Amino acid sequence: MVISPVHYIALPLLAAFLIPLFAKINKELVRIIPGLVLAYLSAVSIVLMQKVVNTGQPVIETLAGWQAPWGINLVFSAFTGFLATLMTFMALLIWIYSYRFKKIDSEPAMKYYILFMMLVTGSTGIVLTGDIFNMFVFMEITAIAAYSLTAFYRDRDGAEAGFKYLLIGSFASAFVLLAILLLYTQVGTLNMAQIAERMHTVPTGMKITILVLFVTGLGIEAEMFPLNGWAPDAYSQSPGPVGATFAALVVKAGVYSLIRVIFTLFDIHGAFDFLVIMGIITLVISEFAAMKQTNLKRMLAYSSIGQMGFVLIAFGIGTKEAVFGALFLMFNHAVIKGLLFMSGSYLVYNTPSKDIKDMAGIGRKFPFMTFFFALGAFAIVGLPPFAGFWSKLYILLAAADEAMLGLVAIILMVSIVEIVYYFRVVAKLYWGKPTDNEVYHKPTFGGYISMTILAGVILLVGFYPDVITGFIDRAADTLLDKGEYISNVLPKVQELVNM
Amino acid sequence: MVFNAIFLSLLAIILIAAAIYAVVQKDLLYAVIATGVISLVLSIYFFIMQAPDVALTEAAIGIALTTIIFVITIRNTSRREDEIPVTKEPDRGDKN
Amino acid sequence: MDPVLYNKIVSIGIYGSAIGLILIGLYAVLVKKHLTKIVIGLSIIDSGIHLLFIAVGFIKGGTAPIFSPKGIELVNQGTAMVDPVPQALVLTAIVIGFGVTAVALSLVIRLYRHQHTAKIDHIKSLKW
Amino acid sequence: MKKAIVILLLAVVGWVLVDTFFQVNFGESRLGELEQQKTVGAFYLNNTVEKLTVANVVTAIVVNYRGFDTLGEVTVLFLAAAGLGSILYRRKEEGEHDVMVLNNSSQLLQTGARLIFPAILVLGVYVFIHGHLTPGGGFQGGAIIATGFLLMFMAYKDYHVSHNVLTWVESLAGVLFVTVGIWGLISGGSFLENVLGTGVLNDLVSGGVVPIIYIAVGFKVAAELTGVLETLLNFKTKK
Repeated sequence: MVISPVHYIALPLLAAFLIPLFAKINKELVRIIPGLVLAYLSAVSIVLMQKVVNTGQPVIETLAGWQAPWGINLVFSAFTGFLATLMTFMALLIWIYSYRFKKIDSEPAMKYYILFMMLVTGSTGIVLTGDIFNMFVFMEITAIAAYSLTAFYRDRDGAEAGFKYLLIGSFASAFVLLAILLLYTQVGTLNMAQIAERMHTVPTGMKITILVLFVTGLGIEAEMFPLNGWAPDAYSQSPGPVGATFAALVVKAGVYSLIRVIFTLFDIHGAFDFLVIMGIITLVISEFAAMKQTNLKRMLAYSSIGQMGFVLIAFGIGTKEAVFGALFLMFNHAVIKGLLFMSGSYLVYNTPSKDIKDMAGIGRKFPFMTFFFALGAFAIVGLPPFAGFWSKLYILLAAADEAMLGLVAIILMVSIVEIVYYFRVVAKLYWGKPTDNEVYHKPTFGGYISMTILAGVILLVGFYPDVITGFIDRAADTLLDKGEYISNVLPKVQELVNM
Repeated sequence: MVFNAIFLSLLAIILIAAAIYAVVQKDLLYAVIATGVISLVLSIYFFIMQAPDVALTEAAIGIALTTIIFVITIRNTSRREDEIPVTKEPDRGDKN
Repeated sequence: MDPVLYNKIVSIGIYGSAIGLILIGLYAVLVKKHLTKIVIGLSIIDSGIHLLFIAVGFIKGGTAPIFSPKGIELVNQGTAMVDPVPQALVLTAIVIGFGVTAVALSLVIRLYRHQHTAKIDHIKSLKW
Repeated sequence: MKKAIVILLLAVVGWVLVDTFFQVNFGESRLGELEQQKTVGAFYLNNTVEKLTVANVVTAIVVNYRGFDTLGEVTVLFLAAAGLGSILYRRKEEGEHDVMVLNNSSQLLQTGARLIFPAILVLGVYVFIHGHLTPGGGFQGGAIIATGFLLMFMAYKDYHVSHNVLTWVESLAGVLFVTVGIWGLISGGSFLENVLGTGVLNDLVSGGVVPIIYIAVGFKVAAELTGVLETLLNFKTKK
C-alpha cells in the first residue's frame, strides 16, 4: 500500500463508518479511534512532506484511474502539503486535549468523535483536492460537521449560534455553487488547473461576475468583515476543543480556498487592493470589538477573526515576502490560537459566570493554565522571543517594501490595541484579588500534554524560526508559481488533446 | 410548437406563483405544500429537459422527503407564523 | 411560430423562473421572522440553483445521455446528447441541500423546545 | 424601511444574474466537437461506452469518473444523520417510550400501507440495482425506500425499525464502498478504480465496479434517510 494523499480522506471515512459498530463493542474504543487515525495520518504527512522536499515535485494522485481533467485528482504540493500537515498535527493535539474532556463525556460521545473527525477530514480535503466541485463537497462536509458541533451543548445559545452559522453558511454554498455553474459554462471543465489555463478565454464581464460570486461565498468561510457575523457566536458557544479546531483548521481551509481561487484561478494577485482593504477593515473592526468583550471566549473569537484579516492583508500585498509572512502567520495563528483556546476554555470552565471580571486571581490556584494563557497572549501579540514576532515582522517588512506606510501604521496601531486587551486579562488573572471559588475542574492529563507541546513549539519557533522557514519558503514559491501548478497537474494531457 | 411554448410558460408561471404563495402564506402547512408544488414543477422541468435521473431524485427527495420533514417540524413547533409565543406549554409543546 | 421566437420564450421562461425562485428565496430569508419560513426560503434558493444547473446543460433537440438500445439508435441518426456533467453535479447538490435542510429543521425544533417561540428576533440575544 | 433595502438589494442581484445568464444562451451546445473532446462532457459521452460499458452516462460520472464526489456525498448524509442525532438527543425519563404518531391512523391507511409497502420496497431496490442501465441509482432508490418506511411510520402507532439493523446496514454499506475503493488502490491502480471486468453493454452485469458501488450507496442512503425520519418523527410520551 504505497503512501498516497488519498489516505487523508479514505481512512478517516472508513473509521467514521465503523465507529457506530465499535460503539456496540465498547465505548472506550470510540474515543481511541480518532487518535489512531490522526496519528497514522501524521506519519503519512511526514513521509509525503519528505518525498515532496526531496524530489521537489508535488505528489499528484489521480482517482478512479482517470487523468487530471476527467477524473478528480489530489495535489500534495509544498503549499497544500504544508497546510495539510499543519492541520493533521493540530488535530492530533486537539484530540489528545479533548480525550477525557469532562463536558463531552456526559453527552453522546460517539457522535462528537464522528463529527470531530469529519471536521478534520473536510478541512484537509478542501486543501488537498484539485477539483473545484470536489472542494465544494468538502466545504459542505466541514460545514455540516461545524453546524452540529456548534449546537453540541444542550443549552439554548448553542442552538442559536448553530442556526445563525447555518444560515450564513447556506448563503456561502449557494454563491459558490452559482460561481461553479457559471465557470463550467465558460470553460467546460471542473479541474482547477485546466480552469486556470483556460481562464483567458472567458469574457471579462463574465469573469468579474464569477469572481464576485466566489469572493462573497468563500469570504464567508474565510471570515472577511461584512460576512463573519456567525464567527463570534460559533467559537464561543461550541465546546472547548471545537473552538480550537475552528481556529486552527476550519478557518485555514476557508482562507486557502479564497486564496487558491484568487491566486491560481483568476491570477489577479499583484497588489490585490480589494483583499488589502477588506483585510484592514476586518482587522480594525474585530480588534476593537474584542476590546469591549467581557466573555473570554468571544474575545478570543474576535482576535482570531482579526488575525485572519491580517492574513488577508498579507496575501493582498502579493509579493514573495508578503505571501511568506502570511503563511508563517497562518502557522503561528494555528499553534498559538490553539493554545489560547485550550487554556482559555479551562479558565472559562472554572468561572461560573464566564466573565473576565470574575476570573481574578485564578493565577495562584491554577498556575499552569494561566501560564499557558499568558505565554499564548505574549506570542499572539508578537513580542520578540516568541513565534508571533517573526510573522508580524515579515509582513511589516513586506508592506514597507511596497511603500504602504499607511498599512504599517495601521498594523502597529492595532497591535497596541491587542496588547491592551490581552494584558488586561493576564493582569487580572495574576494580580486580581482572588475570589472564593475553588478550582474544581482540573484539566485532564492529555490536556497538559498537548498544551506543553504547543508551548514548546511556540518557544522553539520563536528562538530559531528557520526550523519552519524552509518549508514555508517552498510553500510560498509553489503558491505563487501558477504555471508550474498547471504543468504538474496536466502534463500528459497536452498530447492527447491537441489544444 | 405553439403548444410547447404555452405549456412551458404556463409551468414557469405556476412555479413563480407557488414560490410567492409559499413565502406570503401565514399558515405554514400550506406554505410547505407550496414548496412541494415547486419541487413537482421542477421535476417536470427536469423531465422535459432530458434529465431523467435528476427528475427522479427531485421527485423522491424534493417532493416526498423535504416536504415531510417540514411537516414534522411544524408538528413540533408552531403552526401559524404570526402566533404569540405560548408559555404554559410543557417542554415538548406537541400539538398534532 | 418561428423557432427563434420559440427559443426566446422558452429561455426567458426557464432562466426567468429560476432566477425568480432565487430572488423570492432570498427575500424570504432576509425579511421573514419565523424560523421555519426562513428554512423554506433556503430550500427555495436551492431549487432555483438546481433548475439553473440543468437549464445550462440542456441542448435543443438533444436526448437523455443514456445509451439504451433506443438511445444508441437516436445517436446514430445524429441527434446530439444532452451534457451529462451538470446532471451529475445536481444529483450531489440536491442531496447536500436535503442534508443541510434536515440539520436546519432539527435546530429549529431544538430552539422551540427551549423557549416556545420560533421567531428570530425573540431569540436574537447573541449580539455582535 | 428594511423591506425597501432588501427589495433594492434583490433588484441588483437579480439584474446581475439575468445579465450573466442571458449571455449563456439557452439550448446551445457548449460541448464542442465530440471528436476533439475539449470539454469534459464530450469526453464522457464518447468514452463511457467503450471504456466502462455503462449505459447511463450520468451514473458513470457520479460513480466512477467523479466517484470521490459521491464518497463525500454519502458522508454528508451520514453526518446529517449523526448531527441530527446529537442535536435532538434527549435522555429518556422513566416511564417514557417512543411513539411516532399519537394514535393509530384510520383502517384505510393501515391496510393500504400494508399493501403498498412491499411494492415500494421492490421499486426502490429495482431503481438502485438498475442504476447503470436505466435512469435512477443509489440516491433515488434509497429515497424511495425511505418513503416506504415513512408510510409505515404514519400508519402504525408503534411501528419501529430496529435502530440496530439501521446502524449495521449503514455502516456495512459505507465500509463496502470504501473497501471497493481501497481494493482498486491495492490492485495497483488508483483509489476507486474499476477493477472488475466490464461485461456486455445494456445487460445487468456490466460496468464492473459501478453497479456494486451504487447498490452499496442505495442501501446506505435508504438506512440513513429512514434513520433521519425516525429521529425527527419519534417523541417521548408518558404512557
